[in-house]
Amino acid sequence: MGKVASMRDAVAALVHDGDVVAIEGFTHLICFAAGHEIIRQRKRDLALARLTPDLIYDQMVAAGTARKLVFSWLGNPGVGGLHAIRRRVEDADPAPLELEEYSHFGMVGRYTAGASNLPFFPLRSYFETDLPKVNPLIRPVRSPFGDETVYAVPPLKPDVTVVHAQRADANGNTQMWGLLGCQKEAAFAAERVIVVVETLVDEAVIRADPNRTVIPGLIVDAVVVEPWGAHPSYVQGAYDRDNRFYRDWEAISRDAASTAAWLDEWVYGVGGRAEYMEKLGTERAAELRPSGSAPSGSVDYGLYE
Amino acid sequence: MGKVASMRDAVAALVHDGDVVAIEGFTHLICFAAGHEIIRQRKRDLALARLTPDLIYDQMVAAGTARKLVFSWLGNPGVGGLHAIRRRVEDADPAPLELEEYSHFGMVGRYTAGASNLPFFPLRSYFETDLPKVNPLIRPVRSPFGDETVYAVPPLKPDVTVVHAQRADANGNTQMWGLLGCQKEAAFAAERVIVVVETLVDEAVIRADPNRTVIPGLIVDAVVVEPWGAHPSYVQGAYDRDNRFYRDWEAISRDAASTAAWLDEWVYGVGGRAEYMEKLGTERAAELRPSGSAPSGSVDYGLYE
Amino acid sequence: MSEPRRDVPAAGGSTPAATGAAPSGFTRSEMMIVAAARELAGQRVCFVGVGLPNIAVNLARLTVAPELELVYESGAFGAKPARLPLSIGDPTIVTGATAAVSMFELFSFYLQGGLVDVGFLGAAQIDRFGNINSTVIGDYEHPKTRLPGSGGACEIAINARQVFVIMRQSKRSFVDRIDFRTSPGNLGGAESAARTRREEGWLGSGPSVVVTDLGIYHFDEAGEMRLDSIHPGATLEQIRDTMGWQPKVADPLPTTPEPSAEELRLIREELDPDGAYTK
Amino acid sequence: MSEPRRDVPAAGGSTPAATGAAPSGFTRSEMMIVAAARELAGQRVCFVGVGLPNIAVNLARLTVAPELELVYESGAFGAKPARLPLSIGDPTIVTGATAAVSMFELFSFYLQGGLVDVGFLGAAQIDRFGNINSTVIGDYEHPKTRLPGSGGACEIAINARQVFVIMRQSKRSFVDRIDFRTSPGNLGGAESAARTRREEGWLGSGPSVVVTDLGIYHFDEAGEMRLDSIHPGATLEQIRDTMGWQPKVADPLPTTPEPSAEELRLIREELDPDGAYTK
Repeated sequence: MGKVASMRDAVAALVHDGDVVAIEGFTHLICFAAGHEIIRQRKRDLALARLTPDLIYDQMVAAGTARKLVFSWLGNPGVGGLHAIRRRVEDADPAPLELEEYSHFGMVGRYTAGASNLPFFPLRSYFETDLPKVNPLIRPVRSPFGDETVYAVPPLKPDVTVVHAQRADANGNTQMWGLLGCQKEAAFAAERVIVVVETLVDEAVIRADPNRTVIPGLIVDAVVVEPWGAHPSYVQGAYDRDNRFYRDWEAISRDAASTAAWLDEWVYGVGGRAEYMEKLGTERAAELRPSGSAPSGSVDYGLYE
Repeated sequence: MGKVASMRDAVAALVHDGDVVAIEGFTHLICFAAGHEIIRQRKRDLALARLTPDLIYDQMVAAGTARKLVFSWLGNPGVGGLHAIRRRVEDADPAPLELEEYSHFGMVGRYTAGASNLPFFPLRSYFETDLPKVNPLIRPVRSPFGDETVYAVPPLKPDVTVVHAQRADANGNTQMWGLLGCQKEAAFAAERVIVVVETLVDEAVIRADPNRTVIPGLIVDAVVVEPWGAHPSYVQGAYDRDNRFYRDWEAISRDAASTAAWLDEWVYGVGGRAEYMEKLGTERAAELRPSGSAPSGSVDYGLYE
Repeated sequence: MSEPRRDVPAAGGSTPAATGAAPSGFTRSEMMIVAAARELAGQRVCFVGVGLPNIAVNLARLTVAPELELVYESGAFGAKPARLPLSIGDPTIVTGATAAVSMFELFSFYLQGGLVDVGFLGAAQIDRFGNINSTVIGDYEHPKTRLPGSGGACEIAINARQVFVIMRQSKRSFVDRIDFRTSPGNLGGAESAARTRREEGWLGSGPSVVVTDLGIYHFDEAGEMRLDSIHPGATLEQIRDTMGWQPKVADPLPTTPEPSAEELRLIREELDPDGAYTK
Repeated sequence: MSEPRRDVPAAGGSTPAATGAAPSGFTRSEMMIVAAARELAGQRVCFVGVGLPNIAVNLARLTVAPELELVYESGAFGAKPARLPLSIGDPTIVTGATAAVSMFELFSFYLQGGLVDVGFLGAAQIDRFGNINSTVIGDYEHPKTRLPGSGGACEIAINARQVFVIMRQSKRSFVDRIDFRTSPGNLGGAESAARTRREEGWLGSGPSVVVTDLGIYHFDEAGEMRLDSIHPGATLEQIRDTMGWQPKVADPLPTTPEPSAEELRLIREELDPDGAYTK
């Protein structure tokens, strides 16, 4: 079965204490299942990289897996804050948390430089802001053409990048659709790549549409088949964002004890994603299904024999 | 009909003497039809940019449209040379031709910088080669992180970029599949964009598969519907490369007189692409059709109402 | 994400001035949306998060700016949402869009490439020159309140041709001096800002309008916010009580025309039928 | 494009030494392909143009290197061509491939990102240190012959982990001093090349093998080409007559094992049934 592995085995083999870990996905395809397995395996001292830490990093920080965040926007979008993270940042409760902060484009540029083996990525941002003052890794670079100076960010090369997707084959050739975020860049930048998919497909499905492939098996170390692995975020065409959970988290996470209780029940208390979904209930899952299908239609690559 | 125009009108309105023109497409989707119309309209003093000038720029140079080439590989791939260009470069016959020369990645970087409004694009190439010695626009740039020096190329912002594609809607939202080259970057970098398609489709076809869109209508000035507009290059799924013509060009182009005769017959002698294809004959066209279809299959974006 | 977190009901209590309906049967949020939508007349491409800016932009498309095109910060372009998007990455903005692109493409080619006419920013703090803080309250290393941070805001401020700010007024948010400059506005004044933008190669010309629950501000020749219109029902006293500096005030000071019946109908029946953002 | 133009029949006449069949019923081109394929044992990812390298790589997949993965310079990855591709961008390499990517992605993430183990280069001129010219014969500004130029060759030479060169020998092409350095090899020698690569952050360790119609060369400790194997039927005299310098020769000098019946069958029946490249 090529690179197919269980989530437990993939995380045990590929995520190590102290690693720089990126579970990417901009609002879409956020792999909560991998985050929860990292919590269950009590990984420690991780540096967590993500544009938007979102609930998954709030949970991972609450569970004590992280020493550091590398990020650009820290919040529960449309709802409120990330309170476990805020407690550590504002009150060092229960311990300080190191922050390394960029803008969205800065993070995208960092992954791109990492993926491209470039020593830096130039961008027109940060002018006259306080960000370079608090992050010494945002530095001016002078163009060799004319007099212009722009800013540069350094490459970000995660030890592990986790990508959730609609489908992959057993060799890790991965296709996704909908919002693409910067998963491609984060995966190419990484030392090791875990792909988590809703569906394992035959290689022929991938080969039928080579332009749909976002990540080649060449850079993938493990393929984990974990339906609903992105809940409460979503998978285009498969299920909707569970906005109720995003709202609920605001109350749960405002208090350290209720956060811990939630982790006990929903992370430590289940063996994996299948059990988590059983606990969530089929009714709630059914509500998250799209109301109908919206087919892309097929294009013709043509046979050239 | 939105931006739909005839090739004649699009070229007349959007291509001006002295322009920097990019007709892009790496081996695939090379818009010969636009090049021929530029020849027919006797545009002059163009700077022609393309990674691989290919036969189309050899023809445009032979016809006297160009003062300059900006390129990275000058040949008839697998066959031989581009003789009209070589005559001008080696013998200034009938006039010199300015060359501005990069590598493939340098050209891609130039378009990317142009599309991104960056003053330069850094890349790990050109070390210890003679290219920076003969092109002062390839310059070292020092990384602000560590001591490393890499090379940089300046942005390339064509006045006009021409892109051939399988399909677009009347607003210019353009989808292509197969080899993608650097058409996206060249289009975003350009002041004006002409999209030439095999098929004009309803907006609903585009909207069914938003990830397939390579060029948004936002940056497109004209949509020209010109089936077979890429012949003798090819369109994935629609027709094959006409390798016979690529081989024939070697003999035609070795001599200035036979080149001129060819232009008279196949470019000046026809009103446009439809007439050109009539002249080519339905039998030859039929031979270039794929031997069968290879459907991509459809994916589901899901209805979210 | 550029959406102003404070515009969302769940994000915490409203400021005092924002509470309650304006006089004539519309809410302050509705007035704010209508005022922002009208400011979009003649604009073409908006870079937008969800929430109030999304509703304002869609109202503008249906009224004063039918040609408006939306670039969502999550990478959707030309969206035709079948329902009101609940987050910036709602799948409903992707299904049926004309394009869905990567963040690299979005930030490199659309935003930095100069295709965006108007960017929207919210703020935790804004000063008279339109400089914005969305990073921290207090000291950066030891913040009193840790806010979301820039997201795309700082590059929007620099590369969108102009910036619209939508936020409610309060002494906490309209301040004499912001604690952290996340997104540059007119810096210390129009002249130095223009010079800096030119020298540093910004595409943007900075903030052009601030729409609040009480009025509409533009920026004068000095680059400073000036109250150019006051919403019906609001008073100059309320304005001054909810700002950390004495604002410049246009003379004469017009009252913002009330939302029309059609504008209200569009908001209530089509754009936000559940009142999620406009209550 | 990295394909060696001179390997293609239509590109002009063969050099004298390359003419005619080798003794035992196989052509010099076939010997060259087989020798190159065998050199690929143990390699994983090849960056490849069409023509001879394409056939050599595919022969290697069917024999010594079943795990070999092909990255085509045109952006196709994991191709399963239904016919012999006639150009580097033949549609048959796209239909059924596992990925088709943009040039940006190909050059940034695959090549410069360090995923390519072996890059193939052809050359108009090569010197004893494996430095390559594919740009001009004569002076750059006033060339005697204008050649294609770099294409991707200079970045392949720098970023592929190692470089294989396949070309026919002649006095015109194996020269003491190349007219233009398009792709760096071992510069002036192994020691300085290693230092330069380290200091400049190259991923590649330079050329590792040159396979010609007469023999196989590797690079010795000094970074200089050394004849390590001579093809059956070729003589040292022929070798020396087709090089612009006196080559180092391994002692003892083995003869390249002849193509096996199976290797010849694969070439003739599966990889190049029309003999387009191997006549």
